Amino acid sequence: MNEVSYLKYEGKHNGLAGWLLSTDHKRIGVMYLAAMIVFFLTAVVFGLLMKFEMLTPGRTIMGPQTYNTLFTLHGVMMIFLFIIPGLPAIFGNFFLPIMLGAKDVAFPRINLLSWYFYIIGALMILASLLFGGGPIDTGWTFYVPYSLRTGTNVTFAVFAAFVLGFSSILTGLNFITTIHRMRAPGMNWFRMPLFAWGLYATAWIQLLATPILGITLLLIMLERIFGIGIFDPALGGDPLLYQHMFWIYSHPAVYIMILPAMGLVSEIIPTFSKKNIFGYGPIAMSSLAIAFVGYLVWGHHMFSTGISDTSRAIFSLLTFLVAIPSGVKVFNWVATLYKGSIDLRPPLLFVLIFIILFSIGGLTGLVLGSLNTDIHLTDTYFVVAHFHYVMFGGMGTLFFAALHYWFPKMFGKMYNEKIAAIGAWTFAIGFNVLYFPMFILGYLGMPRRYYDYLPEFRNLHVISTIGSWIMVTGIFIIVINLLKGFLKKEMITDINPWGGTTLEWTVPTPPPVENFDKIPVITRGPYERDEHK
Amino acid sequence: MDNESVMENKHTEHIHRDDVGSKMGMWLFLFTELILFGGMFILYAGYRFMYADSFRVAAMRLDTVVGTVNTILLLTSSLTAVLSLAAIQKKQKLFSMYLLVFTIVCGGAFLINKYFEWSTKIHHGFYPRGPEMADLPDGEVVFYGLYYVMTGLHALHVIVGMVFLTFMLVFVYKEKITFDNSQKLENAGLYWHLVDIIWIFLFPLFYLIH
Amino acid sequence: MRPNIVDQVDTTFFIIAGISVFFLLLIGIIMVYFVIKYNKKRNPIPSNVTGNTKLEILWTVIPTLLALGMFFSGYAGFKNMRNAPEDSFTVKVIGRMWFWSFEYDNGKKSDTLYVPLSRPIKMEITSMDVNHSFYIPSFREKEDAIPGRKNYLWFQPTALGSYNIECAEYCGLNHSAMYSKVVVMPDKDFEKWYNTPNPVDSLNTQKKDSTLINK
Amino acid sequence: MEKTHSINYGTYVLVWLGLVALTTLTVAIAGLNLYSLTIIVAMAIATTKSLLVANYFMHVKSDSRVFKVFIVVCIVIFLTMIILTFFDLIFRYPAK
Repeated sequence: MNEVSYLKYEGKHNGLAGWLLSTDHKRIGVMYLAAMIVFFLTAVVFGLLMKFEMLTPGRTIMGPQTYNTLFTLHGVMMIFLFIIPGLPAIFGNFFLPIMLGAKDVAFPRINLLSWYFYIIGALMILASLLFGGGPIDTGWTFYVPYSLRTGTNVTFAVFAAFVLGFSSILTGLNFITTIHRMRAPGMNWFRMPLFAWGLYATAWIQLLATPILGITLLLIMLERIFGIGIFDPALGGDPLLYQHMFWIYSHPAVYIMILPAMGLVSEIIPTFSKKNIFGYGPIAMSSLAIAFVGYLVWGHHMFSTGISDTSRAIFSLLTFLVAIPSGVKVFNWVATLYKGSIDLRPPLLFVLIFIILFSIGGLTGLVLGSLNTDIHLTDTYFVVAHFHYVMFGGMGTLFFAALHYWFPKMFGKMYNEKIAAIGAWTFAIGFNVLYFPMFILGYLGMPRRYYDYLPEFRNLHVISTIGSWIMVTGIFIIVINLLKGFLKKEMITDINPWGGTTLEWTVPTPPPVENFDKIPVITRGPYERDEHK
Repeated sequence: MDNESVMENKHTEHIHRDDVGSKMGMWLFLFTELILFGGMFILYAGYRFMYADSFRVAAMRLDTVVGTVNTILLLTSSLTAVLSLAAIQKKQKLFSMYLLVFTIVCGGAFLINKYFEWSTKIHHGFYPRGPEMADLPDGEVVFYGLYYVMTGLHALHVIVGMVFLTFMLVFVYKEKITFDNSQKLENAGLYWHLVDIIWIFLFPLFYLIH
Repeated sequence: MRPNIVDQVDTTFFIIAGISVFFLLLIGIIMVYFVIKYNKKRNPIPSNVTGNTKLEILWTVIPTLLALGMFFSGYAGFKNMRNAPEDSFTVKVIGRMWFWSFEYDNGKKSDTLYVPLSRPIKMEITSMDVNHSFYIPSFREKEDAIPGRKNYLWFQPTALGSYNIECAEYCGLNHSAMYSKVVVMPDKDFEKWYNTPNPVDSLNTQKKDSTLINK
Repeated sequence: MEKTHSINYGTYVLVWLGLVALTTLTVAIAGLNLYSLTIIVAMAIATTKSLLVANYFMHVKSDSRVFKVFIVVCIVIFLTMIILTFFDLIFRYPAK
């Protein structure tokens, strides 16, 4: 009765409607994937154009207004449409219920609603380009008072981000309830896969931080329409309070991006080293610790804005403390490799690339957390390099890792592993050529969001631009390779191609509509193997 | 969604109602509402700290009587909302419906009060970019900005709550909500109480601080 | 002797960068070593190592201590950055879209920052329209210009010459063209400049004022 | 175990009476001139009122522990936001 795969299932609606109206968490996950790849690649193209503009000082291919619009859209689309929702919405939706031994999430219809909010928000961002005062040029931070003064279509774009916030909140709400209520019998909290722990910590941030962004964006709209004076300094508002509100959300948002990614690393390394994770408890707990401490450090985005010296010192101290649980995770991952039987397949390769890129990103974060060095480096290319290492090197690389890890399970097809490895190496090399020079540029005093630059920075910019071409070639190879795998005729039926130990590797490939014929009873930890018993 | 009902029919034996899960979802949603208003409270606290004197002066112009009446209205409606849940659990369907109607009417009365309060203020020129505002010090402009946004957002929640409760009324009538299946009504009640709690804080902050 | 802010920033930077490079190499080398040593061909049967409390404590405590050390290094330098000496020479700087203007205590205005070599300079920073950020990379100093607020920073010129002033907070169309210069002059030359009324610069500035100011 | 809420009308009415009494009290106290104490007293009374509503009307008192933990987490995070914001506001270099 439960033999039809979720891809083939035909209910009341068939064809496209069968997807668009489906409340199956797997189909929703795939719909997120399809949408996000489109937005991700669009934003990559924007980034590529920006890098091309930076090839020479002065005008290369576009004017300053176009450039300002491009970096705003690149930021808004990457952050709100890709890295924040990416891993939870695609892989969390698809695999969380299966990993917990459940048939679906707690609120399947809300789950579908959340996808629609996402799509509506995304389409609104695209629509904001076409009417009103034109595409926004405020940067993704929408800082007041510039966002109140500019004639571009801020009101509409901000409303789009508000709608996307709803999508994020509903996903978080769904995951928390699912994890609390729908774990299979015997799966206590410490038998839960670490990916689920990552999603759980993330879901709490989505839930308790996103509303702050919601209200802040709402106030920008009201300020622009009615002039309520809450943020407008001409009417008595305080631009610094805006920045507080913005970063109260946006700093924890960094952890929305990275926590599921970290959970994923803790899945992939045990699978490919054929052994249990090293330090399950510390990794699980550090997820919660990071989620909580993430609320305490937003002020480090404001060290040079004129907030009080006392608060700068407090935020700096707290920032150094948040580095520690991340460090603990990295050490545990490396230790998991110890005495394993390591099979360096593409997903593991991506994870190892992640560990290096993320470490560079995290460690350069220390320089930015330190007070006197941050005063010099903030708002320069150093910051740009830092957060690209953390976010793109972190979440972005793991997005590829997740795709390669779960691709056979999701679609019942296989990609070419050799080409995947070539793509991964090209990506990694290009990434470093692109972003590493930015650290030096920043240290030399090249401010970010600059359309034009002094001639002495030229060489480093040229290297960086060439890096962008290499990196995009890597992404191109990866995407085409996966696409070719997806379009292949022959299906694989191997339930467990990598030798994973979590529940998704016990269901058929691709998973049937209801995931499990019989809800499994869990008697051991997520990464325990028979051969060790 | 039709698709789901098909699926549900297919495996009714697996899907059992999870009232605690449903309540948990509602509470999680309430937290987002709390933090949404929480953001406004942070701003209120910040500006009150910066403009303590202006806030006092501006608050004097708000009508304490209207505020108090509205507080009592909401508290009473909260009582009747919880009573209607208790009534349905005691299988007193009709009584439960009367209580729900009373709750919705209280919400309506609150809104009417609010309407007159706002229109008086607007009539006197106290609104963003209004004629009186140009001469006010910065602090008072911000006070009125906060006043309109926070009470407006709250009023919006009252309206949403009333819509929720109206649906519940229909559900009770159609016996979709019964003595042993009352989680929906409890969830709507939770929302309504939250709206009440937010008002409990808005009331002293705007009407009683002079 | 006044603290040298440039040296302090660079010292903190290289201390933290050094520790970071060490950890990066440590992680990278160990990782690659494990991947080679415990490759499935060399080590077909994995051992089941699931944790080690001593190690967990070790790699929590050592980074914590290091992090605290980094914090204090940064904080010590920062305190000096914020304590402008009593005898500082004060200059007001106003950011506008998209240029800087400087006002001296005697009412002199300029669009280039002229300062004497021997005195610490305290900049009082504000903005007339949107956020800007007053940034002198060579002095490792930066502070935002926020409308309606007065921020400050100070620096001690150490050598004659002229240095770039940049805007580091995005402020719209010509953000990347919002440059000026600090010109550090010998004290005598500065005195002469300071006491000459109506230099060409100030005429320029005033003209721009009247056309671009908001209200 | 999920249906342990007391479904006793009397308790609810008593709580409501308490809430109305507290409202009267807070309005009365606001009439006195207590200066900086006004806000503290008003907030204390408001907190008491919301505890009553949450515990009795929203049944938190009889709910399972996980809900209480959730609420505490939510409030702690909110307070953190306020407190850290105020570390800036209180010590900020004065505006002009």
